[in-house]
Amino acid sequence: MAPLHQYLLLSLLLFGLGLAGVMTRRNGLITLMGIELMLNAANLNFIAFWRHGPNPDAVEGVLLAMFAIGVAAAEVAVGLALVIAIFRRFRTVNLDEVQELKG
Amino acid sequence: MSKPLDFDAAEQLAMATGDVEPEQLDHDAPVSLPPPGPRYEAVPRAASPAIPEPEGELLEVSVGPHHPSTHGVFRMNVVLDGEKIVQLKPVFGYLHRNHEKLGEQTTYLGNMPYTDRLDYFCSLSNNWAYALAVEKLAGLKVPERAEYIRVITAELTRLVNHSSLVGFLLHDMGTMGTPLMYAFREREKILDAFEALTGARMMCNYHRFGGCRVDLPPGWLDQVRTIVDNFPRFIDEMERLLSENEVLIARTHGVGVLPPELAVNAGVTGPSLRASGINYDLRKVDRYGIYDRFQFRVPLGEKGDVYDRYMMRILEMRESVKILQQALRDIPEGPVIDPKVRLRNFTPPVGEAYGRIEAPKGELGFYLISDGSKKPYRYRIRPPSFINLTVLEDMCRGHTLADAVIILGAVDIVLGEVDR
Amino acid sequence: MSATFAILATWTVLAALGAMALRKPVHAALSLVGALMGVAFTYLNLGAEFITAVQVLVYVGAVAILIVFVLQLTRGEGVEGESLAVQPASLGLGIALLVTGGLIAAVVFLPDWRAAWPEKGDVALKRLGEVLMNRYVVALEAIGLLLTIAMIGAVLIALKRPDSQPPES
Amino acid sequence: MNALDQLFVNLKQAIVGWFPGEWRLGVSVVISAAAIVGVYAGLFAITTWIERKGLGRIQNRPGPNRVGPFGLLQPLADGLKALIKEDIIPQRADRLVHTLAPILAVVPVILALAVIPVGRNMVAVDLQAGLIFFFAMGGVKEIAVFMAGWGSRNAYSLLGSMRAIAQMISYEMPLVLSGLVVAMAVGSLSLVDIIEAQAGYYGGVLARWHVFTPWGLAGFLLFLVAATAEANRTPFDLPEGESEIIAGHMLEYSGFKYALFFLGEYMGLFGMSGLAITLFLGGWRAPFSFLEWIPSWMWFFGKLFAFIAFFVWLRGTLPRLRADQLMEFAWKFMLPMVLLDVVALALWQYTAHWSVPLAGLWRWVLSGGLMFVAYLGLARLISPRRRVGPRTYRFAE
Repeated sequence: MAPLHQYLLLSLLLFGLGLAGVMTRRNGLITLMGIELMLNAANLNFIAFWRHGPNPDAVEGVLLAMFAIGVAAAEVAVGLALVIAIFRRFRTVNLDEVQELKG
Repeated sequence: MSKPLDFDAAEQLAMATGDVEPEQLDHDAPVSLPPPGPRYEAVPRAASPAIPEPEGELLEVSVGPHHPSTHGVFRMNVVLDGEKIVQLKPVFGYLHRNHEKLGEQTTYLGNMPYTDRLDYFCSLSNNWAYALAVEKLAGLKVPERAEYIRVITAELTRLVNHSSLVGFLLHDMGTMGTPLMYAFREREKILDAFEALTGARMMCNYHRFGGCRVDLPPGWLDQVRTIVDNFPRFIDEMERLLSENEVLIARTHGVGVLPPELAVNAGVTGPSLRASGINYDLRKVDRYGIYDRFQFRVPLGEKGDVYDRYMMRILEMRESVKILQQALRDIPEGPVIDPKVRLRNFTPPVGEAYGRIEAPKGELGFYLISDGSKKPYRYRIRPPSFINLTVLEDMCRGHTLADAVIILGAVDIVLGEVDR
Repeated sequence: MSATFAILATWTVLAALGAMALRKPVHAALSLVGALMGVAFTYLNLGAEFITAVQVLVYVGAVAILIVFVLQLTRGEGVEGESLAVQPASLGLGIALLVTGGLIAAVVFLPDWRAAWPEKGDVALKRLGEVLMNRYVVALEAIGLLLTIAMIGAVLIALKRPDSQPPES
Repeated sequence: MNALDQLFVNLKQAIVGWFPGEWRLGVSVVISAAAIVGVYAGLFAITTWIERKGLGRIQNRPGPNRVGPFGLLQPLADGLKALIKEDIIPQRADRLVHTLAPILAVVPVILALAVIPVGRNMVAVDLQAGLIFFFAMGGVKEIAVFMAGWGSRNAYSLLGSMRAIAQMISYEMPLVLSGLVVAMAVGSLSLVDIIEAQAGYYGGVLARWHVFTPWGLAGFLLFLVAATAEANRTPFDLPEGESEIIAGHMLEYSGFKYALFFLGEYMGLFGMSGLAITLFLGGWRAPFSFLEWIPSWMWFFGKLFAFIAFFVWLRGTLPRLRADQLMEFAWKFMLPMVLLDVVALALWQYTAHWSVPLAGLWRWVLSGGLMFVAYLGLARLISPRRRVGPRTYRFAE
């Protein structure tokens, strides 16, 4: 097992990549995937801190990661449903082209 | 057109050669009418409905020509919305062999073996229909024993066809060929009998105008009797395995419904038509051959879906067994062919004739125009498979691709006959 | 740095890079699967096998599949053009770099992260279950409720309405 | 007897013992991995033979009988053919995705097989969360199916893979839930613990397998159906439904890649059967106390062969369902039944310490009755006969 800060650096790289994807890609699906990467980075932190934490009995890190995965699943379901709805309406999944706010 | 049609000259020629008497040109003889029933008015075929707004994009799939379940080289251009069929266009002709033109280039007798190759599952029925057309053309009489043999061979052919069809249909539903193998076991026995009788298992070439080619070999009737007596056991077995099967019911009920109006208007015949509830069986309507001597019933479906078409086959097999038992009991001794018929130099009088029989797949008709020469002037076939196939799109629309496969399977086509 | 971790980290970062940078959405999605698997094996490397299994089950088995399904449904195969969500592209990249750089600096320069805490054994699944069912039962139920609501909401959003017509343009 | 039972365990320990200390862990892992791959690949070869022979018997034909005695070398010939066949990649295919798919179809299945105990002390990896790990690896297979379908650039492949994925996702729910019922009863996700919990005998004779309890019987049947669907076997073999979409996602594959897909399929079948054995049929335990002298690994593989025979029988008998009927069955029948099975288990556990007369009988009536009534109700609900009713046929004279 590697030292804690290496896990944190890996998680940061993942977070940065996800953020860059969300910022620069215009495909709604890839944006969602970027968000997933960022959530994964956060989860990696939870687990790394849990593993390296001082309290040997604590399970909160694992629990938090589990809850985060659950929330992520819910978020993806809704997000993808939105993508489908947007595609139905505008025939595109490019976020740029979806600029109408009315109806 | 190779030469102009000159009826008078041809007729005179025929009369001069003394082959036939003029009164035997009975193409104007009244044909029996279909039985009374609801009158179906001809309605123009509905135009293909507009394709509704699809969920995603439409997917165009070419099913065939080497798809495992198109029963030969047949293609369906299917437009799918998800899994639903919105359009289906049958494409055929891959097996086109110029059959009708070939028939016009050979003698009447020389064409007989070609008819075997039409619907290669039912060569004996094809032979009979062709022989019937030529007999009508030349006004030949068939000896009693030959008529019985014809009925026996034709009904055996029906057993072969229907049992194999049930097997193929179930194979299309994905049974890994178990019912098919059971059906083929019975088919083998019947084909053995055909081989004993005609020397060939599938391309029998047995019927002749005015009778049959040779008399029955010794012991043949007993062989057939054994087959026929054991056949109901096979049907029972098949029904126990299939008719009550939950999956089969789920797959076939309400699938590919053919409304009776459409069936009549499209000229659908055979079990498919009767599955839609229309009482039309040429054996009862025309009473060709000696079918009026036998007691049998014509099963009729009520919904016209694939399950009804499947059940039609099963029930018709049971009726065929009844006919066979009666025919085997009553078959007389005597000649099997009219000795006056000169097969080699056969020259019918000028005229035209249409001979049709209830082939296992539907109405099989041969239309012949004679100009008095040794070759038919025009030779035309009404193939049941081909005409039954025309309603394929109407039956498939709105169903899934998996349903299209079994709907096609239940239509019962043989590509040799569709493409000719 | 152990060899296992080095391989895992390289793999994960490369796959994540692919997921964000590849032009074809399907390739990106498959690359995302690789990144998620990499994260899962990093969990295993950290000794959290239960979370590994859950990660694979939920992310690879469900989320990634859902994404490729939607990709197929929306035919998102087109190669992207120049237009970007944040204009210009360098601005978006800059923001991302700035945030990441700041966080990396925090990790590297704050010595606390490097403190050597004692090693410990794997968490007993039984204990996890007990905690989940006692102290965090409300949170668990909340997650369950959230998932249910999300599912119903997703179905309602994605449901095809007969009157939904594409706008005339 | 004990020596035979522990033959392979001792053998492995002896081999590991030859190596110096720091090597031992690695050697142990390599031996376990080699054993899993070798044994299950051999089983794959035997199974193809059994399947073809069995189908042959069902269909009144001899089956393979040319290569070797009784056609026993047929798998060898098949493998050789697959190896030397040309490997075709369609021109428009996505080469990388197309090539990776068959590999990804096999690897997770082998990983999943590693957690299944095949005998006393014979398990490659005893994970704490072995059950969840197994299901997780099943999820990875879906990605392989998608890659194969999408990477081939063929309408049939895409259609087939989408079908396959939809089916696998739908049946994963009842599969995982029926597995979790057992985990609930045992209180552990470790497969070794689950087998441990099925130790002992009713009345000193009949084993205390989970299948001999009402919730276990229901769970076993539900698991079996879901496993059939998950392993793409008849009547749920739509993903490769030969008569409809030809070979589905495997359509554009040839040669060894195609063989790899089949290896994956069959190993998946072994995995599912092995899990069913582990969860409900006592794993490597004997069914009766007087049969304990038979080595434990023989019991496991004996049960596995029984499952294979069962699947062959199904394949030779049943037609295939349609995609929408398959989904309907999963969501309207399997899922509620599995959820009710959790309730049945709760009833069973709750009444464990009852002190009324005939307590055992009452537990059965309560727990089993719930499942039976639910079955009757739901089966009526989805039965095709309810919708169509019996048919009568008219006859014209």
